[in-house]
Amino acid sequence: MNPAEELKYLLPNSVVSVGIQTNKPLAVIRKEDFLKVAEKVKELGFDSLSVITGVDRVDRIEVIYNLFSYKKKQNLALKVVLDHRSPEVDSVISIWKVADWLERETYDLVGVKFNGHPDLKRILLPEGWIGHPLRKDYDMNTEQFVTIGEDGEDIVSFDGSNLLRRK
Amino acid sequence: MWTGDIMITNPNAYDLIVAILNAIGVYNIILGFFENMGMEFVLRAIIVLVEVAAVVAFALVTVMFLSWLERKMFAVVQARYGPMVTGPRGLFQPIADGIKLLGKEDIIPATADRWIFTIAPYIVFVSVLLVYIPLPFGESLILSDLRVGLLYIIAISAITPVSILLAGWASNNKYSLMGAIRAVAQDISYTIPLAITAIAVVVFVGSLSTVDIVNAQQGYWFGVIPKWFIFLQPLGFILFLIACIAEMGRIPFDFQESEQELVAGFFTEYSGMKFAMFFLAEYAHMFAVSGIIVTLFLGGWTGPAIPLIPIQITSLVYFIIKTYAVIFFAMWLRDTVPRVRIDQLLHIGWKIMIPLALLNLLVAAFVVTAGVI
Amino acid sequence: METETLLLNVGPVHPSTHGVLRFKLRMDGEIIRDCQIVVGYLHRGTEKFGEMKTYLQFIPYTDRLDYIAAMPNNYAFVKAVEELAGIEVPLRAEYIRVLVMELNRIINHLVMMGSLLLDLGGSTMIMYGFRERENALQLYESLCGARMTFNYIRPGGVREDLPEGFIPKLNEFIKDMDMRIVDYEELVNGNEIFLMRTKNIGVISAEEAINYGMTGPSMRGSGVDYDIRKVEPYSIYSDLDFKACMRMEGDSYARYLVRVDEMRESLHILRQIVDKLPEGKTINQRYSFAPNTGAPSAVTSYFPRIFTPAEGEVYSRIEAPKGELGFFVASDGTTKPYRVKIRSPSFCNLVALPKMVIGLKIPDLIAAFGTIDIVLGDVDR
Amino acid sequence: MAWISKNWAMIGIIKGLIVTMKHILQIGDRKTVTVQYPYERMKVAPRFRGKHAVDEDACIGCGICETNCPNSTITIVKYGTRWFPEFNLGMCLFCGLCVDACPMNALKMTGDYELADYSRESLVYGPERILFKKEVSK
Repeated sequence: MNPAEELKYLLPNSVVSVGIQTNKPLAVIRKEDFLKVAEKVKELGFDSLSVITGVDRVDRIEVIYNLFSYKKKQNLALKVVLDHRSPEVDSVISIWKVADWLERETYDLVGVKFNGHPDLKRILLPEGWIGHPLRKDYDMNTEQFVTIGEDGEDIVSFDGSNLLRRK
Repeated sequence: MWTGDIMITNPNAYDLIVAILNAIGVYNIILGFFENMGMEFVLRAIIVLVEVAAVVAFALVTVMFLSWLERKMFAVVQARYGPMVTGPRGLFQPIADGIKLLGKEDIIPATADRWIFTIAPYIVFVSVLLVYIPLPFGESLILSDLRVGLLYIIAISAITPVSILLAGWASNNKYSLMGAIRAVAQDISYTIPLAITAIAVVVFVGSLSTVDIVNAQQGYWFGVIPKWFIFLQPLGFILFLIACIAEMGRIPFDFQESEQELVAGFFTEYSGMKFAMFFLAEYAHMFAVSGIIVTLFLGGWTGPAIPLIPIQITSLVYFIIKTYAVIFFAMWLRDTVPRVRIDQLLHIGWKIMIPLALLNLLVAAFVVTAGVI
Repeated sequence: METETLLLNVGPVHPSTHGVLRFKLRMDGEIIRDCQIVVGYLHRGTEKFGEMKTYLQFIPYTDRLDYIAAMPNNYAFVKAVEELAGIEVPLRAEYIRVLVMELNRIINHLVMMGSLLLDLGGSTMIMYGFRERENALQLYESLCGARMTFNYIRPGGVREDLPEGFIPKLNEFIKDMDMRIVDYEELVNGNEIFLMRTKNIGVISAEEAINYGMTGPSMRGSGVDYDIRKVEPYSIYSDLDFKACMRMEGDSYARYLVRVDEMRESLHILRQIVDKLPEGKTINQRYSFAPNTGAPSAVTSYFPRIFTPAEGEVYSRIEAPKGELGFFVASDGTTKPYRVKIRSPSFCNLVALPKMVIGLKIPDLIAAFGTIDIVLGDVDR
Repeated sequence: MAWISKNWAMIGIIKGLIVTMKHILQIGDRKTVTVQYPYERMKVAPRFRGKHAVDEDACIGCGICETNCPNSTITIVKYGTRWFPEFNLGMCLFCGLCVDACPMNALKMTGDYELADYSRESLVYGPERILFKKEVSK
């Protein structure tokens, strides 16, 4: 029994379906129960969170968590399917500390809101950037101009007027 | 020469110049000329100015050579060539750098304290040059043989941290301030072992005059070993060397700069000529401190006399060779080791070096009092 | 005494942040009370590029992630694509891939040692490291024509076969490195000042290292016996004899030593590869194209193929010199990936840095940061 | 810090000093390795990927290099009576995909790596600067 099936057996209501991500077991989780499942998964020995990936599937947004167990040397992928208009999921920062930056990155580039994250702000792009670039509907033709303001804040504009802040 | 009330017995550079002029046979003529005008002091002033100019010129040439040597040596250690283009093997690189620095814009930050910011580099440079006064370059090649020469050197060295603090504070930059505070902490904690180990030498000599210290190291034990204080006080020498490297502010103790932590330490905001002043001061200080090490522990300008060559010249050569040996060691060490941490530096200074220096002094005093030597 | 905390910005432009990284430090005198890391100054949108380029065109962009060691980046992406499309790779190509990746591991660790020592103030080591790195880069130059941005590994194999005289030069390099590593160890390992600066600095326990997502040599310095090359052997690593280097202490010195040991192991692997290197093709031409080396008459067999893997998604990871490098590739059956996500080791290792340095001093921050070994191209992507 | 009392001899530093001294005296294989760059140059490998060169006789102006270029470096322009690629080297990744893709084996990359210039416009290498004629082998 692979870990995804084990998880399905343990939490039949929370796990929607079980599948395969090429060569890794994959479990699709109901987004309401995600935090609970994550805690269970940690108990099962999956102590390392490799990566959080947000994928914009146009009609929905999928967030994929790739986990690894140092004890059992097993892989597991968790997938949550979110609403495209308001993608929200519980933060797992309390379980895996590395989720801090990974969730911020996913928020930054894909626009998934992680409930319960203490400091959910942009990480790679400047604060105030408009749009989430890895969304499929992101407007690639609009230029945005970024400068650092007097107090160290990032200032973003569409027309570049902020570039001439010193007269 | 005007020396206050203290009578000087050791000949100094003033006497040397007078002697040379006498030898040529012009001194009395010139003296007569000035005496006729009733302005004998003008002649004295001129001779003193000549001495000062000679020392400043020597310092500047040394600085240039040292900065070239430092780079070249750094390069050789790292399997590189170093400066090669300007002049033979890049020997004129410091001149090119000097011209470049002169041509740079002199930037004063808007929030800096203008006056202190401007004056600090000059204080550093002057205080370093003042150290050269009681430094015996050779037999009678000394600007002024002060009775309190060693005390004077240590006292003048204490001006440097003040000016560094001024520079760091006036820059109004956090890095500069931290660099300055570190430099001051370092200088204070290393001046103490420096002074105590120097006192151990003074205990042997019985005089603070640098010339007396050198004279005390003339001669040989058993006909072979030179009577240098390094053999009498190896521990003292090591402590003094470490303290001096800290005084010079070089890796492993270059806290005033500590480039990788504080960008450039207290001279982060300096540019152009003011930066050049710090640069000059650093290398001039390096030479001066190495000269002090040589004077105190390595026999100063003493060495086997060579017939037919005047002792003034041979002694100068000996002194310079020894000084460059010390500088070589400092550069070699710099190329090898990383920097210690500031609290570790203070720890070494206060908890290890000062007790050992005191122990060294105690042993020296005991040896002298018991009359072993 | 009541004192005010000092807000100190280290970076984005600072001698020892290895690029454009910014620490927002809240200092109590010299002691760090709070450390926030600001990244993103080098963000180039590589993941977005992945969606806009074909599979083959994206490979040059992976070179620009971790530009110190670009070959594993190439390989990680190619491995993901190969797993997604089920491409078979000739054995010789696999050997060459491992060869170039292990060579890159040595380069990376040389640069890391050099820059760590430079950060600590000892400026000689970096030049020694770069001297040997130059030899390795010349090997790369003769192999694929580029020194840092290789674009060498292709889906289905490698771009070109080894050039003439590569193996003798490689043997020379290995022999040279054996002697040089002894030099490095004498210069650095026992140096008392280096020990003072790195021992018990930036300590992180094994559990915390795992929880903070540290991987690679940085984590093995904390005593986690874990190496993807061992745990999930990919390519030909299962045929090779090597061990995952590990230290128990979890401080900066342990992380440094792990890298020195890994250089030795990599040399050991290189020697085995030189012995075992099989003959044969270097690329599976059904899926990819290699440079046209034949006469113009032979062009038809080299006509480029449009490469479209089946719909699906894959997350594949390798042991890059800096840690676990993973590529998530989702395909929708077209010529371009639907989504490329890069799990870069530098990014995740950096999360643990504030945990390590709070309560220490700025010089310790520099020491701990140097041993985590990040490249900003890899952090910001 | 306590361990420093055990390390009075500073063996490690002395070892390091010996290593650097070996380099100063160039004992063993520790000689100077750098070159005086503008005056002497290192030989580049035959496979070096520098500035492009297009074989005037072989190129058919098909544009396959243009479609294969990841960074839109190449545009096909008319030169004389025929069509040739034009390279904007300011955008070039020097990845070599165009060389690999060329069906006529007309493209190659030379060992010319000194491509710095004063303006962006001068980095656009038109056919007049990259064409070469292959010597006919007898």
